[in-house]
Amino acid sequence: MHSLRLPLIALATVLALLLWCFSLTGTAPADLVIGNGPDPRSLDPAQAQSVADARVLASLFEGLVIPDPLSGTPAAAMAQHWTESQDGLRWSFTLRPGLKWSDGRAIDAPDIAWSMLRFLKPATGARMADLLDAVIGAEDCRRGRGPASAVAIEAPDASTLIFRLRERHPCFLKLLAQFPLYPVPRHVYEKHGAAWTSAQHFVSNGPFRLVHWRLRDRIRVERNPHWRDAAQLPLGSIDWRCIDSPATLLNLYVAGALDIAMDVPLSAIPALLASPGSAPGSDLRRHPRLGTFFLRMNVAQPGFAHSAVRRALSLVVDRDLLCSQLLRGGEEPAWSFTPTGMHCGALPYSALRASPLSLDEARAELRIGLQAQGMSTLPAFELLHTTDPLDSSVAEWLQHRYTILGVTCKTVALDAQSLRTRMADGDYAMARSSWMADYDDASNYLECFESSSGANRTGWSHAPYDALLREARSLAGADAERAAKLRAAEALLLHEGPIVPLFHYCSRSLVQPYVRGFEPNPLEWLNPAALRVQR
Amino acid sequence: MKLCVTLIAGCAVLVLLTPLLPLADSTAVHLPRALQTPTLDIFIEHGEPRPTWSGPVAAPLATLREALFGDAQFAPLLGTDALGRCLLARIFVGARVSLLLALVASVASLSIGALWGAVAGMRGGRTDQLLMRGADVIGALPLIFMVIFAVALLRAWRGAHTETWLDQGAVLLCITAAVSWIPTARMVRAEVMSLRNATFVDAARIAGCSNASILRRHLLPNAAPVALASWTISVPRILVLESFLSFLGLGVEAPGVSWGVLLRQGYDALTAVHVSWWLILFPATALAAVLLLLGALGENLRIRLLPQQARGTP
Amino acid sequence: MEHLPAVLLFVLTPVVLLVCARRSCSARRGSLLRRAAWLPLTVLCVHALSFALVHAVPGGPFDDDRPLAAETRAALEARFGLDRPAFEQWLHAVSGMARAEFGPSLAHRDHSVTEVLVAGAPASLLLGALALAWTLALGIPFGLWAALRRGRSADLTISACIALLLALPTFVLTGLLLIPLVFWWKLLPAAGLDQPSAVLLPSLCLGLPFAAQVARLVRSGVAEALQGEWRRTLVAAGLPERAVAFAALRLSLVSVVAFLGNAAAGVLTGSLVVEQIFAIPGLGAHFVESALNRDFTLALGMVVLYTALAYVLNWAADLMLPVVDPRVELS
Amino acid sequence: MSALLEVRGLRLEFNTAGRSIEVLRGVDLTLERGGSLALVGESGSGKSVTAQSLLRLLDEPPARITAGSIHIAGRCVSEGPACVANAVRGSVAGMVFQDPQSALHPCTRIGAALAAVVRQHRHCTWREAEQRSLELLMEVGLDAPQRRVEQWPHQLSGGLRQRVAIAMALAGDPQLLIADEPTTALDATVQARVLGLLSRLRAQRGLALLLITHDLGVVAAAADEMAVMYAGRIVEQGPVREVLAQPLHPYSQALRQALPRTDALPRCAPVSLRGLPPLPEHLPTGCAFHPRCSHALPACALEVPALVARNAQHSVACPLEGQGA
Repeated sequence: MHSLRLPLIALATVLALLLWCFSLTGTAPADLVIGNGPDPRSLDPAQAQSVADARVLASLFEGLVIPDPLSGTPAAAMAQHWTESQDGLRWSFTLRPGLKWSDGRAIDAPDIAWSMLRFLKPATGARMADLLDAVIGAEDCRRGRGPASAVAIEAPDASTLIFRLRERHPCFLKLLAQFPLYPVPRHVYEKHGAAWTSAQHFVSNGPFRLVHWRLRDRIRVERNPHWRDAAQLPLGSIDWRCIDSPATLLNLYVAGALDIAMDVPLSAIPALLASPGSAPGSDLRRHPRLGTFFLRMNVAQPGFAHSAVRRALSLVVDRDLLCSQLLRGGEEPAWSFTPTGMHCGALPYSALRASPLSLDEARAELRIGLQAQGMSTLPAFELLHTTDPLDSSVAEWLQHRYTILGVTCKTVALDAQSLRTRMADGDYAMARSSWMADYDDASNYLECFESSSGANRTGWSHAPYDALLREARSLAGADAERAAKLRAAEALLLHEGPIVPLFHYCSRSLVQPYVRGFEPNPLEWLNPAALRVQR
Repeated sequence: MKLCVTLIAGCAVLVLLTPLLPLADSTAVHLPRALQTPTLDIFIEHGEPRPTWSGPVAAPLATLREALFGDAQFAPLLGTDALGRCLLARIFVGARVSLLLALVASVASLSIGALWGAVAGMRGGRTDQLLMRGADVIGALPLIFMVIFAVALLRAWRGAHTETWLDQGAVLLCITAAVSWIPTARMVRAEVMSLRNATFVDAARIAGCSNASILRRHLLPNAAPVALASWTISVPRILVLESFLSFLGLGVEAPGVSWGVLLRQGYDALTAVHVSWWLILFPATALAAVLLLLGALGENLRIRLLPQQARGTP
Repeated sequence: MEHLPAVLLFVLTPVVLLVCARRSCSARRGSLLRRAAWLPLTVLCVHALSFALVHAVPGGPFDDDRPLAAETRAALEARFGLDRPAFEQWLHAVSGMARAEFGPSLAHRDHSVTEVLVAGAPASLLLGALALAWTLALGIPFGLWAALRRGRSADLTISACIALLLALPTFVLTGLLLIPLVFWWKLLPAAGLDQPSAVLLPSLCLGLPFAAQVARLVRSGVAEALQGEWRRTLVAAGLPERAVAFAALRLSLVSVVAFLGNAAAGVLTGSLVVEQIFAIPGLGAHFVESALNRDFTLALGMVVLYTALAYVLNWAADLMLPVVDPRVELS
Repeated sequence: MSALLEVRGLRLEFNTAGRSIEVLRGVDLTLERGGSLALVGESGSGKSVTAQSLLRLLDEPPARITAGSIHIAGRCVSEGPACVANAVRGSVAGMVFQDPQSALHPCTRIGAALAAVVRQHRHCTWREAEQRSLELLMEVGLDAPQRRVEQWPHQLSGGLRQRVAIAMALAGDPQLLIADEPTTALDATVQARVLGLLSRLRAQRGLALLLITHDLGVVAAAADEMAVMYAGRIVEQGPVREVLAQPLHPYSQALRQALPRTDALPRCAPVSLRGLPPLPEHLPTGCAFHPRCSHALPACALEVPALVARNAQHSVACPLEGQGA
């Protein structure tokens, strides 16, 4: 019988292994399951990256203020109230009494100040460290040129936080609502260092606290009993499902595994719209987003130096056709760079719309531009895009459109990293790009194409444009005048600029009818504390 | 066997003569009819854009097509994809890419493998040890992962250097050829070794033939069947590798079309609310049919060319 | 001192094992030791090669839509040790590997590579083990059935299915099964790993091509085994058909076990695709992603893990051979 | 009470590639309980086919019994599907084959192989079956059976393997042992020992033995009666002593002469039979032996001679009935 011993041991091992694996398949469902997006890059607010990351963070943390999706102006969160000095250079926040971390420890103002300084330090490697540049000493600190003690963020007592700005900022409050500025628990950070984000150490101050995070599967959060409003919180737990593919989100939603799907594949939209009366078609919620899909043109490339050529390439593209026929997901044709629904300070900002060119006009513009450069035809160029299916389809569609203008372009699919590298190196002629608003202000958009901006990457430098933006900044507080300047700058950008805005994104989500408190909004912001289930 | 050869030849002819067929333009985006289900209603359509063909063979054929069919063309019999492009036309165009790539890459891998194996087998001794140990090490690597890295690397490199000869086809070709020559090398080496020690080679050597003439007169003709048999096996393998890479988004890239790309796009379009089964079924059928035929052909050839081996190995 | 475990593992252990292998009198133990010695060497080779490949790829892990300030980038690079010379980085990585530490993942910054691997392993293992279970559970009975009914309709049907399945790559087969079973008849969940039934289809898709291969091996193996003289002895001794068939199966298992090593490696590769299609939280998807995201550390960890796994599985299959067939001596 | 083995007019053909070839053309055999019969003939004469057809071991198709009957211990084996023979296989009749090299399953330990057969025939536990296997191995003369049961077939020598094969054939306690050239593949000393074992088993168990061989020496050593087969028919049957001393059929005479004789004068060399045995698909008409027969009459080419009893035990199928000798 001993010939059987080895196989038996092997069999037993395999069985044990299988049991262990199976034990991982069944997890009790949370009160609400939200199909989100890919895994967050990090739960450290300074490291998080995407809108999807921000949603998860919003359930775990809260800032001094939180964005109110409906009004567009931030609402009180950790801060009970705040005052702005007459000249707009000194902001003083008073914290709510009795704020606590999720481990029960009290939060005081020095904690928050420390957290802001940590965010600024180069060693943290915060992606959006320039958010606080308006604060005195912040830029020097994040560039490693000045000490953290020189940054003008002060906590004179346990419940007061004071920011002093070097210049007036048009939307400082909106900045403070950004997720990278969520407070980080100093006591945990100092104990565990970079490992503070692991599930067993994780401490936060938001409505929910982290239970576990299984990569590529889910992040489970449950009600934080120490949160200021914990008693009023309708949900006991939320599962953030980490799923990259919108098609999978839809399939899971249809199968009833998700209560909210935060994205819907474009290809399914027509089918969903075709059945508006019944699920899942009736669950589709669409809302314009503050995000623009556009093409960058490299002005250093042969033929692209003259604005007439760029104008022709931009304004001949029929965005209406693109949106109505190719995308069909509710995207809005982009005749301006800033999306509609944008604000300028507290005022709504309505961008100037460029007017499309007819084919003949476009040909004429092209000819003028080329003649000015001593060329007869535009050399064939490459249109770089990512391997994302939507990107590829848009690129293929554009390639087809440009042949009508007599321009040859070759589409080249690259992975996102390569595309970024080539754009950063200026090694491209035309490339797909997108910009998502960090906060709801037109300046957040238009400042991308200032000569000095790192987001420019087109080689386009236009003194009048820079001047207009500078003037707009100096007008902080006077929203109407500022909006006028911004509108003028935008008109310049559309006429001279190196971009082809194609469409403004649209958020698409599927929400089960029994889910309440889901308010579609331009920032794709989700207030987890407001969500509830009413069956 | 005869049936198999006929069918493969038929496929090849069909693929070669694609420009002659009244197919729709495989790149023509026609959004209003996106994701149209397969139809049997209309066979001929007029007034659609016609595909453009370039190249020494394709262009005259396309002209001939103009003369034969004018602007008549097949309706999207197999349905359309998410951009309203005719799947039938795309399968044909994809076949050209997939099959050509598999063919060229397999010839390349055959030459590498045959050379490697022949040198190892002829020289014997330390050279043989070195070469075959090298092949073993390469064979021990998790090749598919190396391939993924290499493709990402080469693509990034290509991304960084605009004007190079290294287009996506060349990248795929190099990679697939580079990872698929090892079995060929092993088979050729074994054959050459057994031949080298065969009596008739000894006889030739005693008769005073030079090494070169032995190689030319005796070894090559006798090793050729082995090489040919291994080649027929490597074609479908490379075809699968190509479609696998394209499927992962690492092979042929849109707007390029290969069967792997078509399948990838099929999966991308497939959702619970709109089950576009044809986008997966038809490319899959095409791929499976060709693989089946090539597999059967390979098996037949192996039995014919290497009767002594055919029984032993499964 | 930092490099001591690495030296121990990658230099001393193979040398000692190889010397022992040379000295050992039993051929079996010798080959066992030699195999064991080659494992760290293979892993080291693969690691070096992948390290070179990964670092040759332009674009770093910190490129972003929003360009980072130079100081921030420098700080991040210092944090992840990317500012050091490549050779030093490699040495560091190797000595980390010897302690089963691959450092923090660059794309999943809250997790170390080891954590990522451990988190993904259960799902992948479950999938792989089930796929192998399907492979054997379908391949052996059908192969046996076909062999016993050789030339009759059952055999022809099974042989046709085998040929078809062998021609279908995993990702093609998955689509063909997914559409009817999940989308039309809604029998099985489309994605995830929430209920046990969710692993059925992915593992089936993964296992079927290998099951076909096994069925083919069993079919020809049993048919060949039944030609053996021993069969008459058993029949004449009055053993029933069933016992004879099992005895024949026993003989054909040699080739099946020899194939299982390959199959296990194939399952690892195939899970890449299946996990992607079914959104299974396994390891497979990290592979392509880490290469594309320039997540150097995770990519290296994956390569090392997969190499070692493939090696060990192949080795295990070889070790199983003498158990199945006593005539086989390890060589 | 009927004989243990009774074969009457057995005809058997092979159907391959659309052609049918008749290899047994009316075989008659009788073996009493405890008796021993040797079936003798050249290769291709149909002895092995006869032996295998007794237990229906031939693959059907291509083999097919077209006429005649086989009764073993009163049970009809020839009618119906091959599995009807299951009733007698092992339990009534055991069989040993020529090549001990391949006669044992290579991947089963000796003990397990024997125990499986034991368990097939008596309802007992594995432990009892193992115990019985040890006894059987002892009975066939294996030393240290405790060690042997753990061994694999490839670890045993040819003679030992043949003994194991005999033990397997005996595991069901049969009354009849069919031994198909049991000693051909063994060297001379081992051959003698195996034959001794067979005789001993016959004596101890009261076994009947059907011995198939081409070796008249083996016949003389191990059998009481013999039947001479030629081209699918029995041409002569009788007590070994009588047939060997006074063969009646010209074929038997030729076989007898082909045997080297130890008692003969040195110059009386063995005379080999001229010609080759006929192929079953090209059988001559009439007596199949007539083209090779030195005494053939014209009538021999026309008519198939019937087996005629010469005396109570001895019968022959030749019109000359030994007169030609």
